Amino acid sequence: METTSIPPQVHYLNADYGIKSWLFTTDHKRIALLYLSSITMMFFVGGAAATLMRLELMTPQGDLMQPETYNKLFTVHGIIMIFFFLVPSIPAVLGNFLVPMMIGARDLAFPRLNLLSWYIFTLAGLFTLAAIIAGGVDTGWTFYTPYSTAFSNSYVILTAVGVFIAGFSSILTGLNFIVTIHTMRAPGLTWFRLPLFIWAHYATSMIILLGTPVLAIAIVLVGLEHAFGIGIFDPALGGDPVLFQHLFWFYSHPAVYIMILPSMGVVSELITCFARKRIFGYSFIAFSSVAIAVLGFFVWGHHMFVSSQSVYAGMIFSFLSMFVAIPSAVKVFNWTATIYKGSVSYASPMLYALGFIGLFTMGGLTGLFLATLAIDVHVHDTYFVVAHFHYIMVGGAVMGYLGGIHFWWPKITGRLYPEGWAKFSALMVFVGFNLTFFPQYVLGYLGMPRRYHMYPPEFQVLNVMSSAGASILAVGYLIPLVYLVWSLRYGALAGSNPWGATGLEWQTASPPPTENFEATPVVTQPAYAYGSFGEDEEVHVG
Amino acid sequence: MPTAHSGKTRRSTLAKSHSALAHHFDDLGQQYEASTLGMWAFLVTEIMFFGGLFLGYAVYRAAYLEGFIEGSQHLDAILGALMTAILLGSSLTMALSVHAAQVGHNKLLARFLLLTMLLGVAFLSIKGYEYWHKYHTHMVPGFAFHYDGLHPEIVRLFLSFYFIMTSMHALHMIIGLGLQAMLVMMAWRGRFSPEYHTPVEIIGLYWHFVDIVWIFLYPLLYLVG
Amino acid sequence: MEGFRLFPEAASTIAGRVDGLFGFLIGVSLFFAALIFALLLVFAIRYRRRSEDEQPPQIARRDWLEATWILIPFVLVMIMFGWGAKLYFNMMNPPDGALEIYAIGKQWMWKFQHPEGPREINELHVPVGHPVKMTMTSQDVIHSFFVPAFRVKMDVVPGRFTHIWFEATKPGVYHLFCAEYCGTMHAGMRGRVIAMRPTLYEEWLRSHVSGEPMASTGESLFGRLGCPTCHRADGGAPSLVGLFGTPVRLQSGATVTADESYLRESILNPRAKIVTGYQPIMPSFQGQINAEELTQLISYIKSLGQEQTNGS
Amino acid sequence: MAEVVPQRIYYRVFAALITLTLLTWGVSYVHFGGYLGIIIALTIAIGKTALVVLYFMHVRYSNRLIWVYIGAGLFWLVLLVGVTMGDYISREWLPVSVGWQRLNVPDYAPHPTAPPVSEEPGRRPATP
Repeated sequence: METTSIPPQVHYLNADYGIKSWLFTTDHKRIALLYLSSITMMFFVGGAAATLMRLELMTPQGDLMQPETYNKLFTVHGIIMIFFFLVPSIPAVLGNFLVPMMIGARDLAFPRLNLLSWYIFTLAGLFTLAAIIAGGVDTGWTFYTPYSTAFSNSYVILTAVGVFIAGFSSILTGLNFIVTIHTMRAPGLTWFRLPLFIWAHYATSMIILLGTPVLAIAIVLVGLEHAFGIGIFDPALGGDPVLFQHLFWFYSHPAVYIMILPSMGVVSELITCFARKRIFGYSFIAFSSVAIAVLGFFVWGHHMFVSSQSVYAGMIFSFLSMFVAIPSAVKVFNWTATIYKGSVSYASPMLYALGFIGLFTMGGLTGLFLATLAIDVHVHDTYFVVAHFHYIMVGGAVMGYLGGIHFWWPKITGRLYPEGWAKFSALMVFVGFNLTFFPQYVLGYLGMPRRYHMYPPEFQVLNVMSSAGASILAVGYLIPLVYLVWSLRYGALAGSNPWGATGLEWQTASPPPTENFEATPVVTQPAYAYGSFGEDEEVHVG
Repeated sequence: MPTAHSGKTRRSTLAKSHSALAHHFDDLGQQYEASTLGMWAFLVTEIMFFGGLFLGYAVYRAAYLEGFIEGSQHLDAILGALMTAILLGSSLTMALSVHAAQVGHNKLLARFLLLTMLLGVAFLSIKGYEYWHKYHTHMVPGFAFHYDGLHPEIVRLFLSFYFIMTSMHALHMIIGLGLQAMLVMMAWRGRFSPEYHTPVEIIGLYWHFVDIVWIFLYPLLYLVG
Repeated sequence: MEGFRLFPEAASTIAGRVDGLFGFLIGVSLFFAALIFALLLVFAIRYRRRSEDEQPPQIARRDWLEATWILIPFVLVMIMFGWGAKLYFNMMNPPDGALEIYAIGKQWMWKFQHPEGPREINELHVPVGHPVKMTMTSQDVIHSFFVPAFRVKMDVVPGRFTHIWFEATKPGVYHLFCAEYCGTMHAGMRGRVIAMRPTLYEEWLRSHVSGEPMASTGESLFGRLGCPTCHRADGGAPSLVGLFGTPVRLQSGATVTADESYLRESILNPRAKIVTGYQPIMPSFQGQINAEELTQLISYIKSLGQEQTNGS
Repeated sequence: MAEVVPQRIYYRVFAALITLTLLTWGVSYVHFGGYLGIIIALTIAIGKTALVVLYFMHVRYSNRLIWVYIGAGLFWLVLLVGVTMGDYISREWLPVSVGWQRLNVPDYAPHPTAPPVSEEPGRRPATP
């Protein structure tokens, strides 16, 4: 299995040269890199907006910028980070690169649709950036009506078009994954031999297919209402603004799981590799991904406990929201149990994975506060919510994304990155993150509402702490950008399997050839076949 | 579900060197299975897309039934029935197109496709007439809307739903017509055979779905009350 | 109100109960976070890789362990749900006889009106020790009425009335925030809730009755708009005396309760719900009256209901 | 490849669809009370859909995976519409108390629809 030969002369990166060979490629690996460059750019645009916001919040007075500038900044930050970074991040980059390789296929089922999805994504990004450059949009990423439809004077329609188009790109990616996983698995690769990364991506794709179209129609209605005043969300014309919230959260709550599930898939790969252990409770983790995807659609109303939604609907949504805790807890406990009696290496991807488990645990536990009705009434729309979802999305999804990028970087580029710098920046991210967002839990319970550019002076101490942490976090994100680019040219050659990992993607050269494998691999073992089982031999179904 | 659809072992007898076989598939059987599943997965997203509109409709219909009945009276139920019949007819000819492709009859396929397109255009023409009529009687919300009935606001809301739902449906039809035109070209060039006619089948699925949307739009918009 | 603190003041009857539930969740969270962190640390250090070709023993699964960490969280979250739901139901159900104050949110200020007449902007005076029920609506976008010290929050939605209630326990001045993003000066839509001892509150009310009670303002508006032409005995329109809170039979066969939302709809969009036996002849007052005048009219109609009750 | 369905089945399905269309149009002139009309119209539409899906779209002859996907689509559609309608239907269930009481209003009496209050109405402020 371990082939540490020199890289082959021809691989996907040097098989063809020139800008056209990239812009018209249908190779899933090249498309993954196109996505990587796009979303990295978007990440730093969104990050810049966050930096400016944290600067404004250093003082209680709104003294750095105009209120509308601040409102546009948090809107830009939300829209860019959610629709143009977090939703596509792991699926469109790592998923695109790895799903075919992990299942032993030569490409995704629809390579041209895959390229099309990147073009659609780019077009969507251009619309959104155009809206920002033209003067911005100030509705918040939630587009709540009737503010977005009848009151905002900013570029709502342009942004709505951007978000609408971005939805298609993610639908195409999800559809491609589903079909690929169903029809293109290598001989012998049964469902219960699949890596958990694949299960996570299958579950994610289900959410994308079922949820995104509902957001699309909600956004279309907002655009039409903004343009023609058709009245569907306008109380003055008989409409109900709260209906928009139902449509919006039907997608946007499951969207949180679009962001976190792939990251959980990555962590399952990292933990097993760096503990050199088979995953503990494979089928429990696999089914917990599906359970999260399905349950995720039953809980959207917990964003609406104080929206004038029916009290009874609130209770049912709270009840159902509680169930999401169970598959999440199952995952965390199984990962922890996997490390037990393992052979734990502290390579930088593992640091990210351990960081993920810790931060996700905190984010998940505070999610229970928000699902508990009476507490949500108090903390809804405060910094408590802001802290919670950053623990899930930044502490969770982004940590998983960075861990995955580091883990598969040798496979993607054929080069190793400087490990010392990687460990340092992982530590910076962890410390900076906690310093930024932990004070926001306290602020939230104290009652500081979100989306405030100025605030009562007694909140200043905690806000300054948060801004200080943000500066550390920013440095932690910039360092990898530098050394990863540096490693492209100066990094040591990686060899096909630098981590000693199992998984089909490690059985081919780094970087892989265009067709991924010399010959279609045949699978005879379960996933994560590190060592052999003794008395605890697990019987796999299928 | 475990091993049911890996496809590779079951289809090995099918053509492996057909010109329509993409490089990353093993055989045409696998390619067909992938395309069909892909289209069905896409249709699931379409269900949810129209589902959002149906939800909005349901909420307001439940709240303002009388206004919706009044609004519906401004639509011609007989014209609607005619449109339904035309669209069902186009679904029939589409199904017959798939049949022609399955038996390898490219000419017949092209003819049935053209007939399908003709019926589609007839449907859109009637729809266009309806829109034109509504425009002239100032019943398009957002475009000099003027109405003096009992429930002006609700009728306006109803007509908003009418226009959004039918225009989304018409947009899907226009896309379908474009895809069918492409199929006609391919059929003229003799590209389909009993072994390979996947595009005809999956575009057929799409067309039937558009038909189904109308099956619901007809009673919900034209026959309220 | 000044000064740094880590935990908010609790100044309503519900606040302590919310904090109790919060404490329970904090306890559960601390326990599990500490458990996970400790396990991760201990395992990562104790089982660190000592040589490159180390082969650890493999353990696939233990179903009793899985069952444990499914069941225990399940029981705990069900407790959270039940406890939270009970408290929430309580928060959403104003006790009978609560003091009723109207609130109108508009970009970017809060307007309050006490039924005796006093009006306030961005300040709300309430008595300590007596439940206060807020009846709220918005003139433009969605706002949210949020008093952290009372642990209550409710969105203020255009086109309908929403309610929240609280009972202050400590005299003092507390923050009032708009919690739902409402446009440019969202952060400036702040105010103060001033909880006063009842006697002081009575005094404050008396000294601020500059105008007339809300219902009287509503009555004169009622006359000015020409409503009494039809809404009188044998005037061709349904009588409004004793109407509030009673069931109304509609032409469509349905029955609705004549609450604030119904009255609001009947004034702004009179043809939406026609009372059985009457003609749809009432014109709409949409655009002729603002949200404030609307609450005054409703207040007047409500007072008509009361007079009748008192008389009977 | 999909099964080749005999053409006569297509013609029969088409005839059935046209019949159902005429039925739904005819039935719309009968005035049913309450929700019966919409239930009948939707039932007919669902029947027509079933015919199109099973025969024109060949689902009757398709593998189980396609059935699972269609089932998922329908389930999520029902979820979206059903749960949201559940909110709208139950909004009015909670009778928000209609109390209209002032401090120290001696002639206060509870409103007729308010639940009977056993003690004196409402809590009075404690004397300072």
